Amino acid sequence: MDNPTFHLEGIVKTRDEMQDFSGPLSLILMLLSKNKIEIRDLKISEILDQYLAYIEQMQEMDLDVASEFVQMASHLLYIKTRTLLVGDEVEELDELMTSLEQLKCHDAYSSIKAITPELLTAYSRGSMTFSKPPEPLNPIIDKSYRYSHEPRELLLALSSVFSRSGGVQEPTKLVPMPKRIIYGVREKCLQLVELLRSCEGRTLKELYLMSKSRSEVVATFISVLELCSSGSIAITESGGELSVSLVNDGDIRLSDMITE
Amino acid sequence: MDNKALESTIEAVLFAAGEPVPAGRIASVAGVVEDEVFAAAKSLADYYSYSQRGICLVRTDDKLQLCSAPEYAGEVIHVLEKRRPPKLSQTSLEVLAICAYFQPVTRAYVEQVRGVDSSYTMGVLLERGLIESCGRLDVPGRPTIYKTTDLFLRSMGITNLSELPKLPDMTSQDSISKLNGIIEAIKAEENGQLAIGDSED
Amino acid sequence: MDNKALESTIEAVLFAAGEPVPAGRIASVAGVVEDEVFAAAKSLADYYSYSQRGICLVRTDDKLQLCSAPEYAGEVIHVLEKRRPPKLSQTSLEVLAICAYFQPVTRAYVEQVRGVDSSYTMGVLLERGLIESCGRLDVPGRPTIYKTTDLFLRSMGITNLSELPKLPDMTSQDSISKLNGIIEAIKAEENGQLAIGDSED
Repeated sequence: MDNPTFHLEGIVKTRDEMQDFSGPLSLILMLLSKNKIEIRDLKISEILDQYLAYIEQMQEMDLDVASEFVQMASHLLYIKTRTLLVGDEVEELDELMTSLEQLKCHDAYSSIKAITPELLTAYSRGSMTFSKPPEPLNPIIDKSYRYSHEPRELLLALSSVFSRSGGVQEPTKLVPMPKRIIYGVREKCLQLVELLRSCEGRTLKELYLMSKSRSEVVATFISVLELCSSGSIAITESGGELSVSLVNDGDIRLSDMITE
Repeated sequence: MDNKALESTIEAVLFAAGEPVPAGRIASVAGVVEDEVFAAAKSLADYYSYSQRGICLVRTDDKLQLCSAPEYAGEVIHVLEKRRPPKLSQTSLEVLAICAYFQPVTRAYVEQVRGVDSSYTMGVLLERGLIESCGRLDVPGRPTIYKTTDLFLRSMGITNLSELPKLPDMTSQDSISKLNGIIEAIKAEENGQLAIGDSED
Repeated sequence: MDNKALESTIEAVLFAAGEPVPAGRIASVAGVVEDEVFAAAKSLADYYSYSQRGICLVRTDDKLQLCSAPEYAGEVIHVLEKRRPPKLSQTSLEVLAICAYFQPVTRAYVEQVRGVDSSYTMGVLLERGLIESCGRLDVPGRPTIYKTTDLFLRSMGITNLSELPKLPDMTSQDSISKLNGIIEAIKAEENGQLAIGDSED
């Protein structure tokens, strides 16, 4: 009899369901499984002795078991006794069960009634707190990224890009790739305005000569064009030289509008 | 984030939320552990109460909430023309207590304990947000089961259910002795039956 | 009612209201003149601001209102925001990886590598602060060029770009298998399973 079978139809359907029980019923099952017999063959006095020992142990551990005890015992008696009794005796048993249940409810109700004044005192203070409606959330939501990643994920992403394109072509052949960060026109514009503000009357040639690289010359050239078209600077010719000067003391509001 | 900043952050978040906010959510945004949030909330709550401020900080389970202080309830009710929170009748208190101490409970269980129909009172408590349904019992009829809410904890001035006053043990000596009598009777009967059965074999 | 009690009353009432309350209403309930309410409200507002509390008191005309302090708006939104912003999609990760490894890049370059239009995804990454524009390329059309941001470094848990795993020469024939080899090696290293035999390969 290694695998006990439980004849507890209506109470336990499957073994899985047993996992959900805690308290009296699970205790019955535990005790049943310890005995490793069918409930029909169960010797109830043994079970009761075991159960009483368990209760004693619980009481030693100072656990509140009194009401559980009543419930548990009535279940045990019910299950066992129904298998032994017939006819009127079953009815008697049901009456007994009902009376035990009623006793248990009566006890619970007495406890509840005893505690209500204390609850009323707590409630009369606690209920006088008011919550408030939620504030509308500021609609300007900061969308900056707030998750963290492993650098490896970038390589994985690249790998999937390159596998999809069926190999790697030299991309620079089709689209020129910048070798380094070059001068932004906007920055250059601001730089030129700053320069002209500190020292009026530069020549265009001087501005180009100040550039350290070809790309900076290009940036200066485009910036001068931008600033001219926005009316922030004026170019005048005198003695074969082109001089650059600020208009409106370098009102750079217009050049501020030069964005990407 | 230092303690002062954490307290102010908690204050701002709870104020804006109005409703209970899980401390964990604040912790993850503030970049601290949950316990630090609870500690800061405790210090803030103590400050409110010590300085007799108009607001108070309530903790229910792992959630935090700001509320107006009960001391100023009268003025709040007058100025805002709020309805005074209704007093709980003895009936409501009993039903609420049964729900609180034996939760989760079915309506049938409450009625069984009280011995009278309690559906109206259950409805009142549901409407006031002191109890809420929390699923159905897996037995025929699948009755709804109920538990108490965060508002219940706040209304009782407690943080969690374990802080409820201890329920007195009113298990009557009567039922114990009655039960013991039955056990003895069964034992005797069982032995008797076994004896008869044995003899028949 | 002394000043302290008046302040706390104002605090409690404004808290529970959650919206602007006419000072006159508070004054009549507290049994003081309106100016006393304004004076107490001013003192309360100064205290909130001086102590850098999470709430602030705002007066508009003859009304008073409590609000969460704007200093903590970021934290408030992060905690209370129901919908969390989405994590990067595979597409976004791909675009980000190209930007990270080949920066500075133009949109056209990203599209050439991926073979599909990527302007929407570039916009998403810009909005989320992971890439930023850093000038224009000096070629016809002057396209904007992009680089990764400090936020990108933080999201990847690195302090500078040189800490990114090295990319093999992607122009050679077996570049993809080399790349996959590197990914496997990193994975193994993370798992602490790098066998001695592997290093001889």
